[in-house]
Amino acid sequence: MIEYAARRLAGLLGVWFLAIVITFVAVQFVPGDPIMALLSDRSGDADLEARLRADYGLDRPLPVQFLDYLAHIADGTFGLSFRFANTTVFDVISGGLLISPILAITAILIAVPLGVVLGVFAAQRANSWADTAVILGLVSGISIPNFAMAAFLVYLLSIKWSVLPVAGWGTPQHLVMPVLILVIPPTAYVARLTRTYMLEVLQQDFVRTARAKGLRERLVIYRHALKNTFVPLLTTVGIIFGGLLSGTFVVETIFNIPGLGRLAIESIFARDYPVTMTIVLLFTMFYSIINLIVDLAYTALDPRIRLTNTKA
Amino acid sequence: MASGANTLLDIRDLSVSFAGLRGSVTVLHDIAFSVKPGEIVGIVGESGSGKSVTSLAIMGLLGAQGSIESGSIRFGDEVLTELSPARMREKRGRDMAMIFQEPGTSLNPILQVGFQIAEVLVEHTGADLQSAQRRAIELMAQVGIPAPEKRARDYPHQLSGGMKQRIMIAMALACRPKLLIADEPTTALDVTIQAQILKLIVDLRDELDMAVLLITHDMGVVAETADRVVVMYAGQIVEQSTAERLFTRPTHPYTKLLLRSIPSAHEKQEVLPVIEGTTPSPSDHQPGCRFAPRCPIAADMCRDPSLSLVAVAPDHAVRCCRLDAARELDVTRAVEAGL
Amino acid sequence: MAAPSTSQTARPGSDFFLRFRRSRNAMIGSVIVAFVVLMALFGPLLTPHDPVKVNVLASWRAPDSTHWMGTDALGRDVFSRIVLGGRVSLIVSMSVLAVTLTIGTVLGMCAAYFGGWVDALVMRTVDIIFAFPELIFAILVAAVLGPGTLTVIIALSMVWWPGIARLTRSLVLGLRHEMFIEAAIVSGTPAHKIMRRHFLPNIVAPLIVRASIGVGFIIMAEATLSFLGIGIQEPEPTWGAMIRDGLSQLRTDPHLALFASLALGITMIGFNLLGDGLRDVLDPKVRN
Amino acid sequence: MSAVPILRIENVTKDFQIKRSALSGENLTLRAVNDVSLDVYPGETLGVVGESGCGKSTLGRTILQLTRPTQGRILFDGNDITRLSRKQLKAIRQDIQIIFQDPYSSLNPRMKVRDIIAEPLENFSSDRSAITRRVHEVMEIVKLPVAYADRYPHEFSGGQRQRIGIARAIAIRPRLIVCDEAVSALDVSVQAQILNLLKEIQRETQVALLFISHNLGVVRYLSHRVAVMYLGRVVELASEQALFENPKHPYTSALLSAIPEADYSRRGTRKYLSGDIPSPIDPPPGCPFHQRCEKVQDVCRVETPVLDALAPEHWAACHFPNVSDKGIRDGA
Amino acid sequence: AELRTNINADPAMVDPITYSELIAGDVMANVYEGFVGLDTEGNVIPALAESWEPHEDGLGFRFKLRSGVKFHSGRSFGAKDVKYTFEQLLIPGNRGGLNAEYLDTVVGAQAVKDGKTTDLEGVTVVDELTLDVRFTKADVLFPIYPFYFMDAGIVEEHGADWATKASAGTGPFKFKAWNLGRDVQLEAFADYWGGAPKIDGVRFLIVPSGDTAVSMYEAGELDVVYVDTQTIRRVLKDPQFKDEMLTAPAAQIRYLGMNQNLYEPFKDIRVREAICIGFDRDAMVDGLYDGAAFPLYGQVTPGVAGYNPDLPAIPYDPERAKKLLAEAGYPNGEGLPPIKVTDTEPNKNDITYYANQFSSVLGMPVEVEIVERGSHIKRMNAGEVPFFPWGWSAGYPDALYFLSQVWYGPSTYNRSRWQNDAFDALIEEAQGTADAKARYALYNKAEKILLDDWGTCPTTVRMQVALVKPNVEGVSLTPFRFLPFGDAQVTE
Ligand SMILES: Nc1ncnc2c1ncn2[C@@H]1O[C@H](COP(=O)(O)OP(=O)(O)OP(=O)(O)O)[C@@H](O)[C@H]1O
Ligand SMILES: Nc1ncnc2c1ncn2[C@@H]1O[C@H](COP(=O)(O)OP(=O)(O)OP(=O)(O)O)[C@@H](O)[C@H]1O
Ligand SMILES: [Mg+2]
Ligand SMILES: [Mg+2]
Ligand code: NI
Repeated sequence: MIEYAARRLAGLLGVWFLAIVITFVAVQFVPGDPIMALLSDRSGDADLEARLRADYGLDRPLPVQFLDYLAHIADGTFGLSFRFANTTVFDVISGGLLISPILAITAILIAVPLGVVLGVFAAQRANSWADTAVILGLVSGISIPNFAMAAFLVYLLSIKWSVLPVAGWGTPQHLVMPVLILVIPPTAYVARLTRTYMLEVLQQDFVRTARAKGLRERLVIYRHALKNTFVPLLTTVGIIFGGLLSGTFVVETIFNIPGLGRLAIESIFARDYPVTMTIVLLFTMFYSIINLIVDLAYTALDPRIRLTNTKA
Repeated sequence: MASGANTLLDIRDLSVSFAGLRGSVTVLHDIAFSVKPGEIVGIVGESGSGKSVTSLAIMGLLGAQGSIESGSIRFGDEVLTELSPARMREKRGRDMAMIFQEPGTSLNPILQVGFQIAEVLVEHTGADLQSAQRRAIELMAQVGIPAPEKRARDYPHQLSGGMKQRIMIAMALACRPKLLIADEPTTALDVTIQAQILKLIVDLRDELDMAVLLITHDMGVVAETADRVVVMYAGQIVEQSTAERLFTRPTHPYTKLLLRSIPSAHEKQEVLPVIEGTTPSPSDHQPGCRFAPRCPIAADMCRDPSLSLVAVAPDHAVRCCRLDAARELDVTRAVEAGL
Repeated sequence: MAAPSTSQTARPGSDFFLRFRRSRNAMIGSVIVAFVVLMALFGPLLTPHDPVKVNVLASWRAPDSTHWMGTDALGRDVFSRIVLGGRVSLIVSMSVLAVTLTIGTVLGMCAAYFGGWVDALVMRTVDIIFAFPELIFAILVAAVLGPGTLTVIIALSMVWWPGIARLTRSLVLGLRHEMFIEAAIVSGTPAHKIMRRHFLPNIVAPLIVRASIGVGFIIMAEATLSFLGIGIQEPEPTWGAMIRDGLSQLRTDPHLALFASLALGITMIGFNLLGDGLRDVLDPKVRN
Repeated sequence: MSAVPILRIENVTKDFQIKRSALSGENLTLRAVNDVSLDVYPGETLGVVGESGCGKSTLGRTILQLTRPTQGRILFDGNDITRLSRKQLKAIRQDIQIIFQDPYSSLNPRMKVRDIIAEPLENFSSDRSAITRRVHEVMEIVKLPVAYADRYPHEFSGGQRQRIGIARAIAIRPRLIVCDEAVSALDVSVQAQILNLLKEIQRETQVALLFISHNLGVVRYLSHRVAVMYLGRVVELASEQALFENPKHPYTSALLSAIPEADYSRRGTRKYLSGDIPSPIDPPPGCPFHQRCEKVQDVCRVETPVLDALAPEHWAACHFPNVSDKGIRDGA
Repeated sequence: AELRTNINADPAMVDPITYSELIAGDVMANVYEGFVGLDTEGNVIPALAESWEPHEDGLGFRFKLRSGVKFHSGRSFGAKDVKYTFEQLLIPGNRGGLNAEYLDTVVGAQAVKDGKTTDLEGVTVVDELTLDVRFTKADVLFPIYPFYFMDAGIVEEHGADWATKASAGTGPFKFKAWNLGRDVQLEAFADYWGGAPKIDGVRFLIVPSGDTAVSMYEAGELDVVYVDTQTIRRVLKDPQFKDEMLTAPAAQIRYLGMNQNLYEPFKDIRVREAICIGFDRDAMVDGLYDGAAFPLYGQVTPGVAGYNPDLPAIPYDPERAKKLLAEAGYPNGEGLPPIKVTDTEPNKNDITYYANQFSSVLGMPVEVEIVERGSHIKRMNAGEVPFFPWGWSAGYPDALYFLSQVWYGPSTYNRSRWQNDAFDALIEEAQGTADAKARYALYNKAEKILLDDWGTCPTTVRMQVALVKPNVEGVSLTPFRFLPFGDAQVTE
C-alpha cells in the first residue's frame, strides 16, 4: 500500500511533466500569440514585433524556451507574465490560488451528501412517482443554464432582498451564491448514480442478511448498502472535481471572483501562456492528487480490491 | 395439526408467489406447520420445493418480487403477516434469526466479519461496540473458527466457504433468538465441525428453549437432530411427522424414495437409487398430486384436485391419496424396476 | 420430461419490451426522446420560417402568432432555429457519447482487467487529460484543429472519455473478483468476451446514467466552445449557442434563452428518464 | 486406470498475505496450502475431504490457475501449467473445468441460464445450433427443465443454481473437473441423479474428477482414491476402501466417526473431536492435529510427521498411525 | 467617500511608459496628465501646458508649462519631466507603448529608439517651465497628443519597479493599490493643481461580466458603471435606469473594409457602391444596437474636430444596388466568386447580418468567418483580409486620427489597402496646416474623395452608455469615455 502510494506519487511526477510538455506544445498551436495580443492594433509592425519577441525570449528555439520554462518552474516564479508587464506568474496567480479549490471543495462537500441522500431516496422508491419526481427535479436543475440561475439568484437575493452581495470575494456571504450554482450539477449527478448503484446493491443477498439481523433500515441502507457503492461513487467524485474546477470559471466570471478558473480563461484569451500553463499545471496537480487519493481509497473502501502494479 | 397454545410458530395455509414478467408464479401452496419452543423441526425435500422461500416468508424477507398470497404466520402472540415493518424489524435478529443458504453472498463483502456479528448485538442488546466485538469473538470461537481474534478482522473473501457459513451461524445465534431458521447451515462444513455446530444448536435449544427450523439435504443431520420433520415437494408439504416415525415408517412414496437415495459412507454402493424425472416447474403445476408423474404407484385418482394432507397417525400427516399402496410400496424394488 | 411450458418459453428479446413497458421512466423517457429525435430529423422540413433568414428590424420579437417563440437578435425565428439547432446539438452530443463510451469503456475495462502496465498506461493517460481543466483542454484541442462541427466532436470526445474510463475501471475493479468472472476465465472465455458479456452488462447501468446526464453537459460544452470561437459556426444554430446568446438578454428578452433551455431541458429529461428506465429494464430482477 | 497421471500436483504451497492495516504495514502470512503433492489419473475420481478451511478450495483454484501457487508445480498432461501465459492457458481451459463451491456467486446475474451454460461451448465452437442442442442436453442431464433456459440465476433455488454450475462444467466434455462441493446444495434425490451421472460420464469419457466434499457418503460413492487434508496438508491418501475401512490417521478416524447417519436408531452415537482448532495464520508446531488428537505424544508437539507409505497405495502423515487389522506395523 | 466604478479586466499595466491599452487608460487618465485635457464636451483644453507657440518654420513648438503643479511625490512638475518622459518612451528597453508613436517626428527620436543615445535631441528644456520641441516634419497636432507626463525622480526614489509601489503623476488621484483580479485603488491627491477632489478616492473594481457590473450597480455595489455593448440593451429597456443614464457617441469610426487586391469584383466601383447601399444602417441601429448607435455616412465621428455634419446620407437602396451589380456584369450576383466576411466572436451578429443581406439581397455568395482577434488584426494589417467590418477609435479629438491612420496610403492601419494619391496629398498638407479652419476644410475634401470612390462603407457609430447613481455628481462621459473623476462628488 505504502509502496503503491510511493510508486504512484513518482508516477505523478511523470504525469505532471507530461502535462507541462503537452501544454507547452499545445499553446504553440493555438492561433494567435502573445505578442500579437500585446501589439493588438499595432501588429504588423515587424520591427516592434521582433523587438518584443526578443524581449520575451520568444525568438529562441522552442526547446530552449521549454527549458527556460522548466527553470522558472524550479525557481518558483514560473516565469514572467506576458499580459502584466514585469510581473512574475507567481505574483499573478498567488492572490487567487486557493479560490477555485475552496469553491470546488465546498461544493463537493455539499453536493455529495445531498446527492447521496436524494439518490438513496429515489432508489428506495424506484419506479414510483416520487422517484420520477426526483429525477425530474434534478435534471431540470441541471438544464437551467448556470448563467440564468445566477441571474435569477442575484435578482432575488441581492437586488430584491439585498441579503447577499452581488459579487466579490472575501466574506462567507460571497460564497453562498457561487456555491449554490456549483452544487447543482454534481448533486444531480451523484444522486443519479447513487440511485443506480443502490438499486444494484439493494438486491444483494447481504442486504437481505442485514435485514434479517433486524438492523434499522437506516443502518441497512447507509452502512450495508451504501458503503458498497462507495468505490464507484468516489470515482465519480474525482471525475466531478474535473468538471467543477472548470465550472468555477463560470461562477468566477458571473460573481466576479478573482479565482484561477477565470484567470485561466482570461490568460488564454490574452495569450498569456506562462500564466495559462502554470494554472493548468496547478490544476493538473490538484486533480491528479485528488485522483490518487481516490485510487488509494479504493482499497480502504473495498478490501477485495488490491491495487498492485504487478512487478512484471 | 398441533397448534396448541404453546406453539411458538404457527404457519397456516401459507401461499407465496413471485411476480414475473408474464404474471406471477405461485411457488408455495397452503403450507401449514407449527413449531413449539425447544423443538427442532427439520424441513427436507426436493431442491426447489420451496424450503428457502418458506423461511424467507417467515422472516418477512421475500423481497420486492415475492408476496404472500394467503395464509398467516403466527409467532408467539403476534401474527407476523400483520406486523408493522418496524415491529417486524425488531423481531428479526432478536427473536428470530436466520442462517442463509448462501454464505458466499450473504455476508457484506466490505465489512469485517467480526463487526458483522457484533452489529446484531449492538442493535438488539444496546451493547457498546467494543463489548459486542468481544462477544463476537467468543461466538466465533464457539462455532469453531480458529484464532477468532485474528479472524474477526478478516473480510468475507478471505475466509473459506465453511468459515463464512460459521460466521453466518454465529451471527444468527448472537442474540439467542427464540426461533432459529437454519437454511442448510452445515453444507460447507466438514463433519467434525458440523457435529460441533449441531451440538451447539442443540445445546442452545436445551438451554434457551430455542426452537429451530432446520432446512437441510443431509438426512443424517435431520435424523441426528430434528424432533419433527416436514417433507416438501414442489411447493407443498407432502409428509410431516416426528423424526423417529418419519425415518422408521416413512409413508409418502417421495419420502421413501428420498431416503433411499442417500449415499452411505459405510459401504461402497455401485449405483445410487434415484427418483427418475424432474420436479415440475412452479408455473405448470398440475392439479392433484404433484409427485404423480414420478410416482411408482400413481393412478388416475392422483389427479384429484381435492387432495390434502391426511393424518395417518397422531402427529403424522401425508399428502397421498393411495395411502395403502404407499404403505405397501417397497422402494427397493420400485427402484430396481427402473421407475 | 416435463414439456416446456408455453408461459416460460419466450422469444429472446421480447422480455426487454415487456420490461420496458413496465418501467414508467423508460416509457416517458422514450416518448420524449422519440419526439425530440423526430423533430430533429423531420422538423426542419416543417418549420414555418427560414431558420437562417435575418431580419434585423424584427429582432427580439416576443412570441406571437407568427413567431411562436419570438425572434433572436437578428430577427431570426427562434422556433425554426430550435428545431434545426436540435439536429446539430443531437448529432454532436450523440457522436461524442458514442465515441467516448466506446473508448472509455474499452480502455477502462482493459485497465482494470489486465492491471499491471496496461492499467498504468491507460490510467496515467487518463490522469493527464483528466487533470486538465475540461474546458482548457477542449480549447487547446479545438484551437489546434480549427473550428467546425467535427472539431467540437473530437475536442469534446477527448475531454470526455477519461471520465468514462475511470468510472468503468472502478466498476470493473469491484467486479473483477466475482466468482462468475473466474467461472468465465475457467471456461476459456477470451478477455474481450469477458469484457463484453460479463463486465459490460454489469456496469452498463451507471454508464447509461452518466451518458444520459452527459447529453446536456455536452450540448452546453459545445456552446462554450462556439463562444470561444472554436465551435460550430454561424449561421448554423445550436441550442447551446442559442442559450448563450440569449443569456445576455435574460433580463430584457428572456424568450430566446428560455425556449432554448426548455428544449435542452426537455431533451435532458427525456434522456435521463430513458436512462434510468433502461437501467431498470436491463436489470433482470424486475420490481413492480 | 492408466499409469500416466493427467494431473500431477507437485509440492504446491499457497500463501496469502493478509493486510491488517494500511498504515502499520503489518502483514500476516496465511499458508492455505502446504506442500501438497497429488496425482490424478484419467478416469479416476480423487476425493478430497478435510477440515473446513484446510485449503481444499484453494488447491482447486490453483489447479485452474485462478491463483498462482506460491511454490510448486502443477503438471497437466505432463506440462507445467503454472508457467503458462494467459493465451497458452486458454488451450487447457477446454480440458479442465471447475464446479464452484458457491453456486450463486459463480453465476453472472445478468446472463440467462442458457447463455451461462453455453459460454464454455461458445469459446471452442461456433456452431450455434450444436451449442443450443448441447445446452438443452446438459440441462436435461442435470435435471433442469429446459423451459428454465431463459431465466436468470436469481430465480432459482440453491440446488437449481448448483445444477447450472454443473451443467456448465460438463457441457464442454472436459478431461478433468474440479468439483468443489459440487452437490452439497442438492437434495439427496437430485444428488443421487447427479452422482450417477458423473459416474456415467466418467465411464464414458474417462474424465478425471477431483472431488472436494464434506459429505463422506458422497465421496465414498464416487471416489476411487481419497485424500484427507488438514491445515493445508495432505495427512492421508489411500484408496476409497482402505481409507474408509482402515483409516490410518486419527483425524480421518475422527471424521468417519462424526458422520451423521440417516438412521434414527443410531442417533446420538457420534463421537466429537475436542480441543483447539489450529489456525493457518499461526499453525501449531509439530503435527498440525496434535491439539485435538487423542493419542498425542510429546513428539507430536515438536515434529511434523511426513506423508509415509504405510501400506501399498496408502499414505498417512502421523507419528502413531492406527494399527491396521492386517497388522502391517505396530503402533508403538 | 470613495467612488466605485468598473473596468472589465485587469489593466495590463499602470505606468505611463508601457501604457498601451484601453483599460489601463481608463485608470491612468485619473493619475497622469499631458499638455492638454478635455472638457465635458470633449473639446481640448490646456492642462499641464498653459500655452504653446509654433516655431516659425512650422517644425516645432515652444510650450509654456503650468506653474505650481506638483507631482504626487511632492516634487514640482517642470520641463525636465516632460523631456524625461519622452526619452523613457523611446528607450528600447522600456517597451514604450502607445504614446511612443506620437514622438516619431521629433528630431533625434530614431537615435534614441535605436539605442544610440538616451538624450532626445529635439527636445530642449529652455527653463524650468519652458520646453522646446523640434520636428523632422510638420506635426501640427503634437500639442493635443494625449501624453502622460511622469515624475523624473521616481525611479531614483523607488527603483525600476516603482509602478505598482508609487504614483508618479500630477493628476487628481494618486495610485494606491492594485489587487490583481479584484480592483485598482486610487486616492485623492490633495495638492492637485486644479483643486483637491471632493471624493476620497476611486476604486476600479475588475468586473469581467458587463451583466454582473450592472447588477452590482443595481445592488448599490458600484456608483458608476460603464456599460458594455452586450449589456446596453438591458439598461435601455429598464425604465429604472432612465434618469441615471449618461450617453455619448464613441469616437470610433466603423466601416466595412473591401480589399480590392484580394477580391477582383471590388475593383469595380459599382460593386463597391452596391455593397455600401446594400445594407440598412437604420435597421442595424434599431435592430442590432437597440438604438444605441447612429448611422455613419463619413469617416469622422461627431464630437471629433473636423467632423462634417453636412455629409449626405448613404441610402439603403437594394434596387439600385441590384442594378449596379447587373451593370457591373453580375446580374443577381451571378458570376461573383464566393467570399467570406470576417470578424471576431463579439461581432458575429454584425457579420451574420452582412452575409445574410448581401447574399439574399444582392445574390452575392457571402459566408461568415469568426476568427481569433490577435491573428485577425495581424492579417488585416498585412492586407490579407478581403472583406471585414472593423472600427478605429480616436486617440485624440481630431479627424486626422481617423483619416491619416485608416485611409492614408502608407499607413500600416490602412487595412483595406484603398489608395488614392489626391487623398494622400491632402492628408500630408493637413499635417502641416496649423490653422484649424483650413485644416478642417482639407479633411472634408479628402473625406469626400474617399466617399466618392466608395473606397469605404461607413457603417455606424456606437453610443456609449454609462450609469451614474443619483447621489453622484460631476461625472461626465465624452466620446473618449469618462473624464477623470476629479470633479466627481458622492453624497451620502
Ligand atoms: N426471486 C424468485 N423469483 C422467481 N422464482 C423464485 C424466486 N426465488 C425462488 N423462486 C422459485 O421458488 C421455488 C422454491 O425455491 P426455494 O429457494 O424455496 O427452494 P428450496 O426448497 O430452498 O431449494 P434448495 O434446496 O435447492 O435451496 C423454486 O422453484 C425457485 O425457482
Ligand atoms: N483470498 C484470500 N485471502 C486470504 N486468505 C484466504 C483467501 N482465500 C482463502 N483464504 C484462506 O485460506 C484458507 C483455506 O481456504 P479454502 O477456501 O481453500 O478452504 P476450504 O478447504 O475450501 O474450506 P471449506 O471447506 O470451508 O470451503 C482459509 O483459512 C482461508 O481463510
Ligand atoms: Mg434453498
Ligand atoms: Mg472450500
Ligand atoms: Ni419431460
